[in-house]
Amino acid sequence: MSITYLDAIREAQARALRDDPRVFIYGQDVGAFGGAFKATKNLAREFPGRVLDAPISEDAIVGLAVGAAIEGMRPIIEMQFADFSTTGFNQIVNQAATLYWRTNVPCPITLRLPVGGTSGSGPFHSQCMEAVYAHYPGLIVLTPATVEDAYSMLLEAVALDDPVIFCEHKLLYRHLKAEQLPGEALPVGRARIAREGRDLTMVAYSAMVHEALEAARELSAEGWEIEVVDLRSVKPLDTDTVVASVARTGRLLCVGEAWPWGGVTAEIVSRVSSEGYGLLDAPPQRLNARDTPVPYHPNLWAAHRPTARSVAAAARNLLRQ
Amino acid sequence: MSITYLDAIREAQARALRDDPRVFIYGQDVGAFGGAFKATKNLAREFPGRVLDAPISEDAIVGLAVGAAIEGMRPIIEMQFADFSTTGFNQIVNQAATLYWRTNVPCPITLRLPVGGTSGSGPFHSQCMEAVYAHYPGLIVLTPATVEDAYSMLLEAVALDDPVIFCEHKLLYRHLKAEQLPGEALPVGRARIAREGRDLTMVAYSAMVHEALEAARELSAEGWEIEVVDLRSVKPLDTDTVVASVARTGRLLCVGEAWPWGGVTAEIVSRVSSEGYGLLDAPPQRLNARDTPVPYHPNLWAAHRPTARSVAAAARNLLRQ
Amino acid sequence: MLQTVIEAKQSNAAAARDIHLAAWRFMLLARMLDDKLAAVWRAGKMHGGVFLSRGQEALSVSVGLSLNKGDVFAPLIRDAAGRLAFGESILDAVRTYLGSALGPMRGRDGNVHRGRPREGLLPMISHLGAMISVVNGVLFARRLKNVSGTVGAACVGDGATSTGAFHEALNQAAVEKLPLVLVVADNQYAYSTPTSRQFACAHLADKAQGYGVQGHAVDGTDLTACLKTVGQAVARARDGRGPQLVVASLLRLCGHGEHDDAGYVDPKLKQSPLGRDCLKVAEEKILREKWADASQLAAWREEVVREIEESVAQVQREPAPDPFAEEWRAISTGHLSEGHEAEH
Amino acid sequence: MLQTVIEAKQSNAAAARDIHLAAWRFMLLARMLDDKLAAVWRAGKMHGGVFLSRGQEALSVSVGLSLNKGDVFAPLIRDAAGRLAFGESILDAVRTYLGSALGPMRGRDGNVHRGRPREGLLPMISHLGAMISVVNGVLFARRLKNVSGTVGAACVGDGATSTGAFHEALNQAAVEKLPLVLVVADNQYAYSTPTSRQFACAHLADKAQGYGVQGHAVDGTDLTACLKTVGQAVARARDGRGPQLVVASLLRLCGHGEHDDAGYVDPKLKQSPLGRDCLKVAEEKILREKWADASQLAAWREEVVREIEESVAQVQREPAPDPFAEEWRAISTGHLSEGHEAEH
Ligand SMILES: Cc1ncc(C[n+]2csc(CCOP(=O)(O)OP(=O)(O)O)c2C)c(N)n1
Ligand SMILES: Cc1ncc(C[n+]2csc(CCOP(=O)(O)OP(=O)(O)O)c2C)c(N)n1
Ligand SMILES: [Mg+2]
Ligand SMILES: [Mg+2]
Repeated sequence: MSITYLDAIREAQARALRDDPRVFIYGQDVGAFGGAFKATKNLAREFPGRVLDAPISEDAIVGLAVGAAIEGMRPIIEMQFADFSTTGFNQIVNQAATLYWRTNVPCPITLRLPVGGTSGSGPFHSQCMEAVYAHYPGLIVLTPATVEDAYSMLLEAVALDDPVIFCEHKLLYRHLKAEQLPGEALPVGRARIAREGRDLTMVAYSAMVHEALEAARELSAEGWEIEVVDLRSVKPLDTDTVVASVARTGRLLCVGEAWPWGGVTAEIVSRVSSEGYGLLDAPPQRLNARDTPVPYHPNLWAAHRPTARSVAAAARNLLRQ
Repeated sequence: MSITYLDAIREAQARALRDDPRVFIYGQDVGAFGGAFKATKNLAREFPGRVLDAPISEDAIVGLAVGAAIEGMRPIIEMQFADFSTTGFNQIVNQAATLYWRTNVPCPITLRLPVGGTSGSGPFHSQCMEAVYAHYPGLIVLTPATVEDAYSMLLEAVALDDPVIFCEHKLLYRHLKAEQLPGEALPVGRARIAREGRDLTMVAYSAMVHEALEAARELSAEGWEIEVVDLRSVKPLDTDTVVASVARTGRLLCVGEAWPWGGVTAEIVSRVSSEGYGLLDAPPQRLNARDTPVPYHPNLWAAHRPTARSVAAAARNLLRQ
Repeated sequence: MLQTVIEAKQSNAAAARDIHLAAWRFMLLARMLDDKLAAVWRAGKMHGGVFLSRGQEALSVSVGLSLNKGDVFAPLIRDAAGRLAFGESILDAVRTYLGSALGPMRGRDGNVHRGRPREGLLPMISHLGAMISVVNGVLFARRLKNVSGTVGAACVGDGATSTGAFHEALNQAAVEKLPLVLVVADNQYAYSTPTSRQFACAHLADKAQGYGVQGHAVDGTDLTACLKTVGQAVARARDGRGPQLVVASLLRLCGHGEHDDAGYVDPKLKQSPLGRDCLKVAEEKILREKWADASQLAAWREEVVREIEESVAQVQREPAPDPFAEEWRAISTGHLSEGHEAEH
Repeated sequence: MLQTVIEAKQSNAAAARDIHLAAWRFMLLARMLDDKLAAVWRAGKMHGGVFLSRGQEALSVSVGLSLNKGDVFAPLIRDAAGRLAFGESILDAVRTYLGSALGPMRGRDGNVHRGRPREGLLPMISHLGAMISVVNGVLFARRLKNVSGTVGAACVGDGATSTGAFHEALNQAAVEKLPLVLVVADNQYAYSTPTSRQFACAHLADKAQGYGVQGHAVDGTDLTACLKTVGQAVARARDGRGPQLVVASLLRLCGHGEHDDAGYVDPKLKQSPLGRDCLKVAEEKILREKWADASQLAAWREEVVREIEESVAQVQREPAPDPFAEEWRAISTGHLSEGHEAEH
């Protein structure tokens, strides 16, 4: 058997629905149709009345989830694309994210956001919004990079008592495969050493973990041993694991698919420079997408985001310093 | 005569309306009423038909501005509070910010956002949203800290061919005074050395410049010479001025009123650590608001954001290292 | 037979008296509480704003009184009366305004941004229209849990009808046929903006048909009419007849907040029937119907004043929140909270 | 006198013939272009999606034909016909789909996300409902500039009526009394979601009254009806009678995109009058009225096919965007652009 990242997301939802009567799914076309990406395929049939099509009303969709959470439910909301969460933005950052702090009543909702670029998707079906949500207090932001994490972290997201922004990378949906669903898993909040090395630490998350790993393989042919840290969760950030890695390697390259101003790579570099002062043998580096909307044409798209090639090139530069 | 920060904003708008027939103002209660903060006082009378009340429709308000910009106008939009721009978020980050890149047609709109905390304003009338907007390509984000900058930068914002997020700090509105409106001014994109020093660089923007300056004065009594950099513009960021200052002082403390994850302070520390590697004699430090919504009660509010006292304390710590 | 009719009439009359008196008392309480809070604010003893309900008490109280325990209520800025009638204590109001650590918002949020979600009173966020879909969510959850017979009410102003949130939520409720009662207080202004700059339909109740919901129009200055119309709307929702849109016409008899002198209000409106003070109208009716006499009302007034004075005095002695004792944490999962922020 | 009536009738008849023939040709062009693009997509020569207009050409072309040069048009996904009728070239469409560097979007944006704002054709962003207020903005600006007599049209689907953006923009247009024609293609589905899960009003045109605008309902499968209704709505808007809401009933005769087999479409709907193919209906009318004969139509069809094949062949030879030559800059003010991002 082989299970894709997308299967894992579907299976996690099926299990959540099965194990917990408080769980329901709400989002555009998630019902009989099974979702734009088929992440809820057959769930409406398996769990009648608990997987419901929503109107094209992101604001009201999130608002409804918050109300249901107040009433003790654990809604899973599918945004058709992360990019469309902007029209539900207010309810996410001002309603869901503030409820617990204001009232002491927890807000256990999971917002599934299909993120990231795929070739030909263009400016409005490609965005990575983790940095925007992580900036707001009251939200947990997860960015699984593997089939196993897609499964275990989604289950954990649903079980958590807080609003979780669950960023699923569309490029990984069908492309990434595993033999089986995981039994045990690292908990949310802990980063993972995806590859061990001693010459340089690459910090990445979501689809960029795979570009980093490929770059590391490429560089290993040149004799370099690259350590790759998969953040898994961008809020909270597991700074300890990153700093410990940098302590071993002395070099830091942070890779993100989001835009360059601010974001995860800035936060990581900033924390390592501060908390890991003196550990670095060379300037910390970042590699992000370019500071423009995500382009449509494959040539432009491939040049807009970091790739194994550009990650390897940046790492080579850094290793030379 | 004495001119407040708020007067400066009003005067800049009056001058823009006077000098350029393409300028108009649109926002809730900006007409006869003169705006929630009186930033458009009398303008509807002075410029009939060009200062218009909008319905409570932030999405449509911004959308209208983009359409008018396409048609060659230069709208100034007042959001009643920055916090309410979340319901116009989609039009700002996906419509206004992408227009030029997608079509080569510029989008000269100025979005005035009253930002920042004042005592008793609570979670939804106190937010600082500069980091969120700066993350998006296609937007310019300005954060004036002085009466002079409020005036000159607002005029420049209106003249610029791009969408500008103009963050006006509510605490400065009536509190900050100058003798006269400036003749010449630093251009947008250039930071300002607000106070010279050689022991430590404090980087701040908006209201935090004043907390930093007060902390610097306090520390000068203890013999320390603190340099304070007022960023003025957070996107673009004038990294050169900051790095040059750190080259002189060897120590960096970044102060922001926004939330701790990501944001301006992360971006600054990240850039200085990278571009100014080796210049730092101690770990770079950040001081931000706490990672919760902005509290209502004055006691909590004062403990939520950095203040001269906490800035000075952080600086003392850093000077000791 | 005749006897039964007379008895029914009598008991109807008694019921009418009782509900009017109860309503009037809550309206008065709301009015006096507002006045007191405004006075505290003017004395500089409170930060932030004070938002008054003057002129809107009849409508608001009707919502609060029409709801049962177990129902859900999302009041807005001008619902002091409805809150009290729904069961909110004076202390909750005063504590939230003064930021008492003992209040439901613990000083973290203030003034009208208060509630007890677990008791069905949703604490508004400021963004207009945003609470409606949250009420939908509670009702939706109840349906999923097979809890029936409860109703959700959300109150908004004329200005809030222009928000996308209002539209999405009312449509959502209509599609789901939720027992939502959406009450619009058309008080002629949104802050300073007159309705002519806010909408172009003849009457806001005209919106109902476009959502496929039942619309109700009512004179918001007339307590009797409000009790009847809101009561019917709530009953219909409870009956499973889907969302109800109630639009009341009235005039805000105060500024947007205590800081606003409302100089922009058209004097003609003040002279018009919309400008009647619903509290006075109700009082006159009570006296006319002889449901109570002037001395009784005066006694109640004294009682109300005492209650309020006592509450304010008590809260003023209560501890303010202590930033050092405060748990600065926005998520409930303690071990996932980032503790890297500095102390100020 | 009689002579004038006959002449007028004749010229009316001639005008009817001319407009139907023009419309039919654009509809056919749109249909064939869609088919060609779908074929290119299926051949794997195009990334992203292809969104077809099948079944919506009659409505769409009526919008395009009712507008004049100088008017503003914000088409949505299924407006291939309206775009062509408004003056968009086949090349613009093909270039945008194939990402040609020479197209109006220069490979930066693709497929239906195209336009030329300076020529009144607004390039949609994906977020549904978001273009309506942009049209308002253009019209608002014209009023400020004392330009009169122009109209703006925005097209959306039934699903988009649930967005806050739709509501805010239509209300805004009503308050400002802008010459906006808002055309809703109620094609029974939003992606897979049937209208029963999207709205609860009897007819989407029922929304008009709640905004204080004029509503129009039309059979979207009938070209003659569409031309008439949309034409009237545009004329009314141009006359200064404020926003017009046109709701056409029809059925999407294809998937949401070429990737979608539309298996969820109710067969009963396909059999119903809604399921008629507007292109066939128009063709039958043309033949019935003897405005053209079958051989003429066939000749046009050949012409259309040739035009499309030539355009596609031409664009396939055109340069793709070159990432090294690309100006990676999202703002127009060059010296304020941050150039710190790395090259990939
Ligand atoms: C989305 C949003 N935009 C702007 C505001 C600022 N604001 C607060 S109250 C108000 C006017 C509200 O008018 P209305 O809905 O008629 O209620 P009323 O105050 O008249 O009771 C405005 C514009 C807000 N709270 N939310
Ligand atoms: C705000 C927003 N949410 C979700 C989507 C994803 N989406 C794209 S098209 C579509 C269905 C649109 O249905 P409708 O408006 O009826 O137009 P149709 O496709 O039927 O022509 C959806 C949900 C979107 N584009 N924008
Ligand atoms: Mg009002
Ligand atoms: Mg549709």
